[in-house]
Amino acid sequence: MSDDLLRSNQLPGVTRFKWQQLLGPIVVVVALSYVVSGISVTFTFLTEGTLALLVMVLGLQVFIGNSGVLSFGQSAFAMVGGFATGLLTVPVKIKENVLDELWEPLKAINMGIWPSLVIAVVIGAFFAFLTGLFLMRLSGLAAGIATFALLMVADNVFFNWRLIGPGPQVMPQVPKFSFVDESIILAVIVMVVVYLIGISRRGRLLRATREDPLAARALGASVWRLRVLFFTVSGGIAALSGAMYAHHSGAVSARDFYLGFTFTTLAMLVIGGATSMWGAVVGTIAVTVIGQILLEFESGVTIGGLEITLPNGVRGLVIAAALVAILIWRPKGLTGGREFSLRLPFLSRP
Amino acid sequence: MIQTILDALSYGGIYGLAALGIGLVFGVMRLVNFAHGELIAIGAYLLIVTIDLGLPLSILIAVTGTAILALLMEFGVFKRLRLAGPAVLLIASFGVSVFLQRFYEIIFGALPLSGQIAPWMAGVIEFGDTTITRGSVVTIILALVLLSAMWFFIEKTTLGLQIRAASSDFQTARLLGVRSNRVIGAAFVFSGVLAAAVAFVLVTQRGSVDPLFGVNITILALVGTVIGGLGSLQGAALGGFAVGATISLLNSFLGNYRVYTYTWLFILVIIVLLVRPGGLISNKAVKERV
Amino acid sequence: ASTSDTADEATTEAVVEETASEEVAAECTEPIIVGSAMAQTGFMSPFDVPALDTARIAIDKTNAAGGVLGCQLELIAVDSETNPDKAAQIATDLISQGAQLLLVTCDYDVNAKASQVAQDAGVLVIAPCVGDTIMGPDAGLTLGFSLGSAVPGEAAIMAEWAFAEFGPKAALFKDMSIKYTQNQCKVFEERWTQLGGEIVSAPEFSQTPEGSLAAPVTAQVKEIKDSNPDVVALCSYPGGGAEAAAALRAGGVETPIVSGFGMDGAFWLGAVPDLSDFYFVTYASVFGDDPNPKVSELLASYKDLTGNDAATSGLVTGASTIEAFTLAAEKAGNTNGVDLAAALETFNNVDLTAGPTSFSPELHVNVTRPMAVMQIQDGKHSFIEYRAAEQPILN
Amino acid sequence: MTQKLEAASIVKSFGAIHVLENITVTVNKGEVVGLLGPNGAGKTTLVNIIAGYETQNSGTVSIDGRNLDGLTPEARTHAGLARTFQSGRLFPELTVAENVVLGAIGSGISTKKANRRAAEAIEMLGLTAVQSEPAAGLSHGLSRLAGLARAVTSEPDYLIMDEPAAGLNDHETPALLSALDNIRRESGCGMLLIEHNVGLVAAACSRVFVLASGELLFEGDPQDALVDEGVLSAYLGDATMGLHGGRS
Amino acid sequence: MNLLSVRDLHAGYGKVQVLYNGHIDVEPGELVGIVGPNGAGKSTFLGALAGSVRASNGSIDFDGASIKGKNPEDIVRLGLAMVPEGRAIFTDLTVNENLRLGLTGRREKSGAQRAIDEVMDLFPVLTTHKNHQAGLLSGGQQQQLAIARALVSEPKLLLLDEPSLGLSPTVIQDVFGVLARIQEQGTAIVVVEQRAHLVMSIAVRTLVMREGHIRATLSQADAQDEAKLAAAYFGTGEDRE
Ligand SMILES: Nc1ncnc2c1ncn2[C@@H]1O[C@H](COP(=O)(O)OP(=O)(O)OP(=O)(O)O)[C@@H](O)[C@H]1O
Ligand SMILES: Nc1ncnc2c1ncn2[C@@H]1O[C@H](COP(=O)(O)OP(=O)(O)OP(=O)(O)O)[C@@H](O)[C@H]1O
Ligand SMILES: [Mg+2]
Ligand SMILES: [Mg+2]
Repeated sequence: MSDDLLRSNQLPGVTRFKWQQLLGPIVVVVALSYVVSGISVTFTFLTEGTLALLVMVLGLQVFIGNSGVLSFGQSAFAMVGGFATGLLTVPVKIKENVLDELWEPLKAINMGIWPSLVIAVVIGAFFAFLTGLFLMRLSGLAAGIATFALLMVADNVFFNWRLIGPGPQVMPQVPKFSFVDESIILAVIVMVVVYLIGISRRGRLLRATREDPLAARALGASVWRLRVLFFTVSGGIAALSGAMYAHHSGAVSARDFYLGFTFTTLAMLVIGGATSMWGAVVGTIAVTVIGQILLEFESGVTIGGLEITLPNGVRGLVIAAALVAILIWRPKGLTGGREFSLRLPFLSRP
Repeated sequence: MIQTILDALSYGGIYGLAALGIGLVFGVMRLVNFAHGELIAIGAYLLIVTIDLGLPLSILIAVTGTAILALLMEFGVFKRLRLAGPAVLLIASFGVSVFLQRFYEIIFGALPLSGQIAPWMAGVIEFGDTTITRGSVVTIILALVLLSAMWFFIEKTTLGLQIRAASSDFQTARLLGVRSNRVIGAAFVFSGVLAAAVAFVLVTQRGSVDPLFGVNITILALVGTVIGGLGSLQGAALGGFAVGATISLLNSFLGNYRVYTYTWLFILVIIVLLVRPGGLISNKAVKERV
Repeated sequence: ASTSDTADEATTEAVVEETASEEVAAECTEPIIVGSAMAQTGFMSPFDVPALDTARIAIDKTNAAGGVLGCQLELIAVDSETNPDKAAQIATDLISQGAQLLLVTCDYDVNAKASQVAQDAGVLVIAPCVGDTIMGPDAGLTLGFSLGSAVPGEAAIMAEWAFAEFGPKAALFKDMSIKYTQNQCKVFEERWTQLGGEIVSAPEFSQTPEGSLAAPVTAQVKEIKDSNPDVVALCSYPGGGAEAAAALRAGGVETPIVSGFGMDGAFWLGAVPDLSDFYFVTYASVFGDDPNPKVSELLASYKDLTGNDAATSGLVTGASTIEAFTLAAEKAGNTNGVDLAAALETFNNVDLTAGPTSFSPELHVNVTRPMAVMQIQDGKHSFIEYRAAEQPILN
Repeated sequence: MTQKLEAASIVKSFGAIHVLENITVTVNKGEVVGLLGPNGAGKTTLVNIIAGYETQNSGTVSIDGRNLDGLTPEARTHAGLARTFQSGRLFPELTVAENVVLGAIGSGISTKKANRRAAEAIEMLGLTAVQSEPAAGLSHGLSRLAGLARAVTSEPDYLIMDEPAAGLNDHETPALLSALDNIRRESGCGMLLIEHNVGLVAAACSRVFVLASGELLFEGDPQDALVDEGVLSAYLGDATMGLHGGRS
Repeated sequence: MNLLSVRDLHAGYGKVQVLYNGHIDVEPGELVGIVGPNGAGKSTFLGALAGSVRASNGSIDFDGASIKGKNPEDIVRLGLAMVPEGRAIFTDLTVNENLRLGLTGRREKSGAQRAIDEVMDLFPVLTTHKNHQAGLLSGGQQQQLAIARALVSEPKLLLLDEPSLGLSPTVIQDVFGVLARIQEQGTAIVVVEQRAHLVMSIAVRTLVMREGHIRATLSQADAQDEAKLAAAYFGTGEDRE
């Protein structure tokens, strides 16, 4: 082993910080966001929504990708985040009209988007920590089902408990972001966090537990503690996503974060490649692009003089089929679960 | 009180039956098949569409059709994902599920299709103060019979053994001469048959079918399968039954807090998992040695 | 798929009556775009699609009569798949294409995001058949309207009619799964007690988002049976509503059942073979016996257009949406959202296909409009009467 | 007090199967101790008990006088224990180097030092050529070496190896032997070596324990073990067979 | 006629080529050994014969027919069984069920029970643990199970990948005794072994592999010659055939 190799701290084959792995995805996301949102208001809207979803997928990645534990519970934290920011920012008058049974102290509160986002993240992370203490004792499918149960509980509670929200209704008039820049900044911050925590010592140990929890324990990794930590971070990010979603669409309701949302975001993660931050980015973009293309086709697209129009209902059919096809074609996701690299085009076979 | 228990029994019966089909594929293949609900739905559609041909023929068509669809799922999708991880399989099965829901909507429309299958099942049997519908009795009997049959098939026959081997180590099973793809296909066919049985019971009860017909029962039966006991058919049936019965019992006891039935149900699910991560029945506990 | 309808040459008599504008149609360069982000697939599509179809019929008719402000109407409809976020994106797109009127899904909880988009862009937004008074200023939607008949009226009619017919003891069977059914029973109860009636039991149940009972209702049915009511008010919608009705009958509750628009239509009757003594309050009869000629005419055109009979009577609101827009535009003299809303707020018993229609600055949904009382006997529907609420219950 | 790893009076049964009956095994710091015994004798079970993967019915495990009972495997690792697994158990999707370096990372060694330790271990055990490859593609023998490398990077006080030489050939075992000797001399750790390769045990160990049917059959000098009557009949049979081939 | 005749076989994983130019001939009742350092490609070679590793090039004729490109489940039915490396037993099935699965590839369906009884006699631990979950067995017990499972199919050609792995000395003796016996009964055997002496002493021929190539073929006599052996192993001197 040559000395300078040792000095430069670069043992080949070992995970370490690489600028391109962090900057590559950020450049892609920022550039794409500005280019696409510049096309029209519709695309600005689409970009903002996609960035909120991207944050969710990153939140899923940081936990699922590193721990290998399938979790549906993050949607519950997105719900918490969405509701929290909604309750903190919706005008008092609207609360009186729509949220008539709301807990009195909540009725009076009204604050700006940014402080509200911070509080939403903290609450989301707190709930994730609390539930994680118990749920992270489980692994495998038991963990998957337990987190799913968490989602069902959250949905059932938010959907019915009028003291803390609008019940089965939507909470309207959530103030919207004014510029796409806000979403971009938040997404970039989350990307940095997710990447750094992923390559941190704890992130690497958590990945070892993903591969073989029993062997990882022999290396001194406490599976439970690592999972709780990452579940908490992931819950905070999911809450941020829920909040961004609310401020993007101007309304929030429990069903926004139910099964459809859960599976869309999980599908994005799996399609991109669950084990890397770049995978989360690619998956989110890929699924959005497919959906948008099909939407255009449904409205009629002219290709080489030929007008092609998809009948209604076919869009959903084709999206589902495309997702399944991608999984069959690349079961490890489009990126193969690897981080961004300039040398490998991301479509190269594993 | 007796009535409450009878209700719980009959409601649990349906979920037990549904969980059996899911548990079969899950226990053998470690595949959480969300699209099982769409197998149930196609069974129900076929029953309603063909009921004019007479019940026996209609049932035959439904069972065959559902089994064929199950086989198509396996050969079209899951077979190609043999080496993929559980998350990928789950998402793929969800994709299949959505695909079929959309497909049904295009073919049959979003509105429910209604029809009367075996109206006699709606009748009630009375014992003094308490009543139970004939449908419930049929369901419970059907569940027990199919459970025994499936158990015998999986545990006692050579084909059953081969199915278990193929699902636990696909490549090694092939090295021993097990035609892995075929035997797994067989398991899917049986899960299709079980789905048709659930479709029959549900459609006599609900009287109509729509594209999302199977979603809810599948979700709950899946949960039941897992809390019942990983990889054990009896566990799956018991777990499904427990979920159904618990819903029914909570519904009686929660009074005007009934809307929170699912909250309590799923809190109980979490507690069961924390106390017994391997499920209620872990007699054949598949342990891992270091 | 997107669809666009422009005029053909035929001229029919204009529906526009009293409020016809003085101005002569200026030279109109571009058609007025009516955008629809309604659901053509998904669980709202059974409500949305018929309403959208009748809107299409009404647009053709309006165009044939010379259009609005001299301009032809052009409908661009994109399927929102009953997805609130897709709907909002589509709404954004339609408005950027110049839509002057946005049609949204017949459920406030699903359309809220799309409606907000229109509101923010200053475009009039109409949900043809929302039955909740929230659609409007209460939710901050000063430009949002519904041509539906809202629950405060509907459920009051249910109570008034059932009280007169069946007597003082009512049981409520409350579906807690959506806001509409929750309000329905709330209003019914309030009106019923106002009338001097008594609520003898009020058990609750819920359905799953996919529309089946979330749990068996045997216990609730027993509670109702034991309370021995004269009538049961069923606040629900199919499929769970149908299962609940079946459970009532199977559980030996033979008393009349009264319900609302949610239980309109015959498609759910498979769950309750030979249902009798079932009554519901809705917009109109789609079973061929509605006395209102406008309704019969619309149903005939609908059959011509789609080849099908209407499943429920909510479709009358689609045509009425275009009628109302036309009248409001003629009155305002332009299609600016704020001006249109102001014009609509002056509506006072304006005669539309859906019936006499009124709006006010506070209320953008109808509560006093007469509705059809329908009966189901031996699995057959028949029309009983049109009836308006004597006392709508607004909270 | 001598520094030693001690499993004292260990009793273990799985239901009706009695696997270990009152077994005491000690490893002094800086010493290499062998653990022999026929298949199913309970060797791996004893290792699992020491490392915290199984709980004994009675008896205690301690390191340098510190009682480890009730501690999780990870806590025992932090207390200075490291082990390899009979079945390898590498992290298949991670590279070999990452596998190895995680041994050090897990026990809290600084990243820089961890990398250096890993580089040394990789070189010492001849894994340099495959260090950037995912562990899943390793041949059987190499994956065992990688497992050993992973365990030694944590700089344990006591290292337990479950058949490290299984799958190595007669030419590779001497290399392993010298690697083990290196590690022991550098770090001064105590080693417990489970092997069926009696030659390796005899060459490496200063003491051996022989288990059979859950009982301690022999304890003492390895050379003595090879000629012990009981050991011969229970374990070695025609002892030369396993060592040098040559069927008579 | 050769039972197995392999020429110019190339195999690998995906794009990675691991085996080059593999060749081997085995006659009925012959025992052929394969040795070589770690990563030489021995397991890959066996896998290619059994159909579990894809062969890209070359020919494999077994019992008069080409089996290249055939599925493993079809190959085993022709009478070519393999004991894979690292035990590969079904950990969540019982010992007995594992053995019964071994019968799947058996050509003659009669005598199945007798075959199972026989291997149970050979490996007494299997009888004691008959109804236990196989994954709970000790390492060496699992290895015995894996060998027993292949034996019950009574193949014409048996491939063994490091059968001595994890076995205690007495059991190794037993296993090799069994191999000698079935060989006498006409079964051909190919054994990959790390314990070169062990295998060479009973093999008619032993192939030495290194870096994906077969570098030498040693006769039984060569096995006594340490220098020749070492040369073949490490590639020093005249190893090219
Ligand atoms: N979890 C368990 N449940 C039941 N029996 C078990 C369990 N773990 C081990 N055993 C049994 O305990 C005995 C000892 O097993 P162990 O693995 O300790 O043996 P070993 O000495 O390591 O053997 P080998 O040399 O073959 O690896 C075996 O008979 C095994 O079947
Ligand atoms: N699944 C796989 N994917 C990629 N490469 C593999 C795979 N399996 C083996 N290899 C590579 O093929 C080469 C030969 O491996 P093989 O297992 O055939 O060696 P071997 O001779 O059996 O070694 P050992 O004696 O250690 O078992 C090795 O370099 C290994 O890294
Ligand atoms: Mg062992
Ligand atoms: Mg090998």
